[in-house]
Amino acid sequence: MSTRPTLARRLNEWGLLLGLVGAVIGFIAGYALGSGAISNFYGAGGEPTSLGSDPGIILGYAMSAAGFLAGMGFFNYPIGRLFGAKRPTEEDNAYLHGESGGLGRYFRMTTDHKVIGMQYLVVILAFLFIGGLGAMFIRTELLTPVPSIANAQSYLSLVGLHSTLMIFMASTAIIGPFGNYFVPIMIGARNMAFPRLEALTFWLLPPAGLILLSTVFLGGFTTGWTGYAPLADQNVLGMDSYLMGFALIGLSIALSGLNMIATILTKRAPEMPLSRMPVFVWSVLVTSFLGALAAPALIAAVLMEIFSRTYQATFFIPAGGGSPYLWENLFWFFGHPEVYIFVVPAFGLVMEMLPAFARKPLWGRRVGIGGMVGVGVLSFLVWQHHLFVSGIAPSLRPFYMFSTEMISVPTGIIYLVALGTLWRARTRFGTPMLFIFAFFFNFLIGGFTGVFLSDVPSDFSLHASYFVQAHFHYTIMGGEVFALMAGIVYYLPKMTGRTMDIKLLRYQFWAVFLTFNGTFISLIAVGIMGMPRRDISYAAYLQPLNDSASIFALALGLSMSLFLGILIWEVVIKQRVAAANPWESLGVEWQVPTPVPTFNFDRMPVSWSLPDNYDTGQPAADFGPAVPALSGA
Amino acid sequence: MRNRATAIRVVVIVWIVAAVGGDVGLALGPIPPGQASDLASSESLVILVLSVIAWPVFSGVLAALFFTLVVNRLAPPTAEVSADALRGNTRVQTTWIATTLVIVLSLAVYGTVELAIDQPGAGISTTSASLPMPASQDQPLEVQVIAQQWWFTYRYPTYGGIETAQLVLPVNQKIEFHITSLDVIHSFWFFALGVKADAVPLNDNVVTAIPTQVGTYRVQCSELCGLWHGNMTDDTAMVVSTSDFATWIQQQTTLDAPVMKYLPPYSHIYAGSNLPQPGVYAP
Amino acid sequence: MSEVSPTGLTVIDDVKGGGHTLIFTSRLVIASNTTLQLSLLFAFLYLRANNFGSMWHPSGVGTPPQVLALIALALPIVGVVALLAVSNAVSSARESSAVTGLLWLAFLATVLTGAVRILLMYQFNWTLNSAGTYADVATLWYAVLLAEFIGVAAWLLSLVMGHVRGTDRLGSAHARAILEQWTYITGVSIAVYLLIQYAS
Amino acid sequence: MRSRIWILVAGVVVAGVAVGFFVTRFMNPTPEQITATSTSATIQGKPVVNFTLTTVGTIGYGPHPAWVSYLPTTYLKVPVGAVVHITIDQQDSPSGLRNPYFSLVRGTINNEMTVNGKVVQAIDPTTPAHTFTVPDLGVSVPLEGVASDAPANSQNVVEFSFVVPDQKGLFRWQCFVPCGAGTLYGNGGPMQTLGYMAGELQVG
Repeated sequence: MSTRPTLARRLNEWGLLLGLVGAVIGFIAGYALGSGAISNFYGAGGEPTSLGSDPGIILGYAMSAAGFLAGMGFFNYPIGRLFGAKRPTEEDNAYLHGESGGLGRYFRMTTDHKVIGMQYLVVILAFLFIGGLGAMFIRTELLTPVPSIANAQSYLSLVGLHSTLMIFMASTAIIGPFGNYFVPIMIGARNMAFPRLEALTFWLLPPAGLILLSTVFLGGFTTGWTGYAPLADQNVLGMDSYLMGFALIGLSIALSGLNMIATILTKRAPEMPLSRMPVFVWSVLVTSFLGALAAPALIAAVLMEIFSRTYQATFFIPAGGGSPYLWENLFWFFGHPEVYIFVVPAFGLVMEMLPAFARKPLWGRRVGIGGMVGVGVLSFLVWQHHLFVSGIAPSLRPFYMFSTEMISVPTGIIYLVALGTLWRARTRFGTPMLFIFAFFFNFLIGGFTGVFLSDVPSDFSLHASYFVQAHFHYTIMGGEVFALMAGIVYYLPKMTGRTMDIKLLRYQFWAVFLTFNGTFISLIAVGIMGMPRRDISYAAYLQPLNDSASIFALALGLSMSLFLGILIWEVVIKQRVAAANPWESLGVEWQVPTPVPTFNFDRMPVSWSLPDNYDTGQPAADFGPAVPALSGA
Repeated sequence: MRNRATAIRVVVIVWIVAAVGGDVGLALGPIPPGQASDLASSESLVILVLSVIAWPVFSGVLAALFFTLVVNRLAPPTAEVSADALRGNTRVQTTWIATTLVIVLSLAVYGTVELAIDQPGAGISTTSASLPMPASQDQPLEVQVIAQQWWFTYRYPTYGGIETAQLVLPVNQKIEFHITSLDVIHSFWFFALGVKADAVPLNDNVVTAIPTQVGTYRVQCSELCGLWHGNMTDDTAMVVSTSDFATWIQQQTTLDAPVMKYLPPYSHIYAGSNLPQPGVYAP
Repeated sequence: MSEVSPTGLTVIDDVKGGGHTLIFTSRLVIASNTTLQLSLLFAFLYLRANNFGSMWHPSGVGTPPQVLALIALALPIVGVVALLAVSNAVSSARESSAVTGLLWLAFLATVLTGAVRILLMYQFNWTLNSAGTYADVATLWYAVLLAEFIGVAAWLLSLVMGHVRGTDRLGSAHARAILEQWTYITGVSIAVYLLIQYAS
Repeated sequence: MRSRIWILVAGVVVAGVAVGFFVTRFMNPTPEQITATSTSATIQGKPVVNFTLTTVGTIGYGPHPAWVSYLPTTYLKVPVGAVVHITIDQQDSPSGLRNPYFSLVRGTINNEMTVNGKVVQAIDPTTPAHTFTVPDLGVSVPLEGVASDAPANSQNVVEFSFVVPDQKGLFRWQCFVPCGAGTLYGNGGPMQTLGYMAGELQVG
């Protein structure tokens, strides 16, 4: 019980190991329970035993996730509270917070938002590169119009794995590392509102990713990341990994959303009104609302699908009274806000970094924030533009076409802000600036291809073709991932005190930028010429374009792994020391020392101003005259 | 500073050239899906119009980005802060928002009008009542597309409800596709005709199109439907002259003769014979 | 500073700002939960309105037993009243013996609610694979509500124990937050009951 | 030091290739392929090659012995331009067709098959246990199931021939009877797993 610090600590030190043990035990117990007693509940037995038991797999995954968290020590506190145990002492809290320092705290449950940010960064990069592998194999397979290295089954497994894993990780690719690390610092808080919850949202991520990857041992799933029923009801056990993974991710998105909103709106330094909040924090706030309000729809849909696969409920089966449209509606009601969960933090991050390189205040800050809020609000009104050809509600198409095209107004504002900021600026072309420029370039293409998809008649020709695929890769990879790379280069000196080889990175940037555009411009052409997504075989006349896309894609993979190589070599192995404030930024995150004190501030700032006063050169936080440090910090 | 003025001129001229040239190129070049049917032509027209509107804006934003990034920046030595360091400019902002709003609204209105003119995928009717078959050729020719894992088959109610595995259509005849599925969601994509509509079980998704060019085309499934989704294609779909169509129908009728007595009566929702009822999992 | 605890880990009411955070977040949870309930409501209405394959509510599939369902509604209302009294007592800082009794009463109500609801779900006279989508939605919705009742019961138990063992005195913010949660879930369960019983 | 980076990159790439190869090859293995036995006979000057397949109900092979499957495999190889003469010992019980159209024999020579010696062009859509269908060649043959009242170990011997193209090609073939018992619409499980009710016909 958490009230006995010594025991709790000794266990906590081995959190990760105990977690894995707990996961294994949980899976075995869950599978036994699920395939035994529960599977005959309501008299329905799942699929024949030759396929294994769906209830068993589902319950096994659920209990293994629970066991993992239990081993990590997440339940000590709540269970202790159930029995009215004393609250942890400040000493316990400080320990749990990782005050002792050391590398160990990165491998156990810690409540320090900075540690959690680093954990997010590492885990997300790892999974993103695993997902990228899937893309490499898909493109290699598509070098030829007929199956070559993979058969139809393996190809669909790869497509499902790549897409779903990427969606999982992209959901928190920027909020996770940079949101968790910098939001509390930027708002002058010592910690998140609910630090244990924050740790939970992170530690839900590895189980989700591993559960999804484990699908290869269960035969994979053939539905891609959209998991359309009734095909999902028909799939082998691999589908259950998709469902449980998405359930955990949905939970993680919702919880981190709640936590972020609470932190930003109730834990801000009293001297910081919303009007002076950094723009990145604004983007996190908008995103968190999207996550907290949209993810439950996904959870509802996943619950229905789990009921369908275990107890053979007929939510999505017309002959049984259900409808495939039900899944499509619920899924996309989550799915469309989800894509802005990817992109809005990228907007914020880019607008946060831009002034440091333009050496100018952010131009049109208010409209920029308004743009992000507008995107957030509109994103709840557009989901049926994914269903223009599905035959659902034709009379509503004009509305969804209108609302979808409206989104280009708030996104256009972001470009206005960027132009205004760079206008007659003393721009410095630091390496992050290159990635920022690429972000705007790629996202511009992504936005303009979106116009063709939002317009119903043209969508009838382009829907579900490679045009769509190229479109969302331009927004998610070209937008979010490029912003992520910019953020890594920009913030690593603060997060790790180390830096990368900026010169080498410039070559790496041009390699990534050119190969990325080469790949997806080819795929735009392929799509316009009528190649459907997710096909292993395609018409022979499309081979040249597909080959160019594949070759560019393989080069892209190489240049991405170059990024990883530089990162590992310079930061982990060579440990090149970084300047204290290499970009001469005025943000408060650069005013606190590196490494950041355990509770962020040895002294609390007495007054705050905007973090981009590059005209006056006044930094964001004014720590006032020297005062004695706060106790406990 | 005159060199800045000239730079502005250069960029603007380059942009105008690129925009006009690009639009002209778009207008000249063939725009998929082409002109093989009225529906396809309208879709290529919409794509053309959108591109012609989008390209100048796109290149304009790029030009502005390039201009502000590369040309229109102050040399680092300039210590003093220029007047442009203001935090905003209401007039510019309103102009920008108004412009994008106008463009977007015009696009939306245009799309809606196009949608109203030719109702692509006029939507679904879940009625299971089988309609009387069209009597004469001047009515639209009804063709039912039956998607099943993993092949499309077609029924021609006008011709005794024969079922075929190959899609053959008469040219210059209004075709009314009734797309349905026997199992999971498929999507019937006749690229050249600009026809794409999901096939949903117990649903009737209707698309009308008038093929205008004789030829052999490809139809394929464009919604992931399981193992053989990538192979659920057919390169032998044909649009033929009316006389050839009549002969083809004759051949198919004789070919289908042995099976006709087994085919169910024509219905807009082709549930299939042993579609599992309540206990849907066990056939 | 928004909270006194330097580690920020003791986010507790009675701490300036902490109570605010608690109430605020509890209301956020309600908002988030509402999306979940609305999704289920959408499923219910959509499937009911379309009645695909006339398998929405085939004959022979009944509705949940009336009596148990009503009991499952009455108990949470008792809990609401008790928690209301608790909240008032705490905010007016009255002596805590009454509070303790009321807390136990509320907790008893939650436990009984959970038990009755489990019993209720055993009484469903259908098997999901052939009873149409009415049965599916009803089962899923009752399962979700059961889970939420259990969650709130756990929270309530931690408050009761903390209060009884004196390890943690119940603050006004906590009392108000759990009252709101409890009232919300009770309200939802009443709405669900009406739908399931009378909009079948 | 640059070289070290490239070593790291190479390591990443190699590891990736290994993982992906594992996934593509071993998680969903491609079944063994059998080649048609050639004969001296010719039809219309085209060489005739023979296959003998068996369709079984619950004595399938591999990881799913309870699945219906074609034996010995579903990966067939024939020479270009040949007449493929296939004999199927049909030992499974009827499941019935979803789409009765597939009870028609089509794409074979004379659009007919012989069942236990007598020529048939179509059968009752409730009787097929499986079909042998190569969509891209237009070949589809329904395989009548063994009646429930038939004596034990009885089977229907179905024979048919069809012509394959004169150029190399890879043609998938499958069964159109929803025979994946226990899966939705009977189209899951064996119907979507290579080697059971799904296969490929390699020409040349």
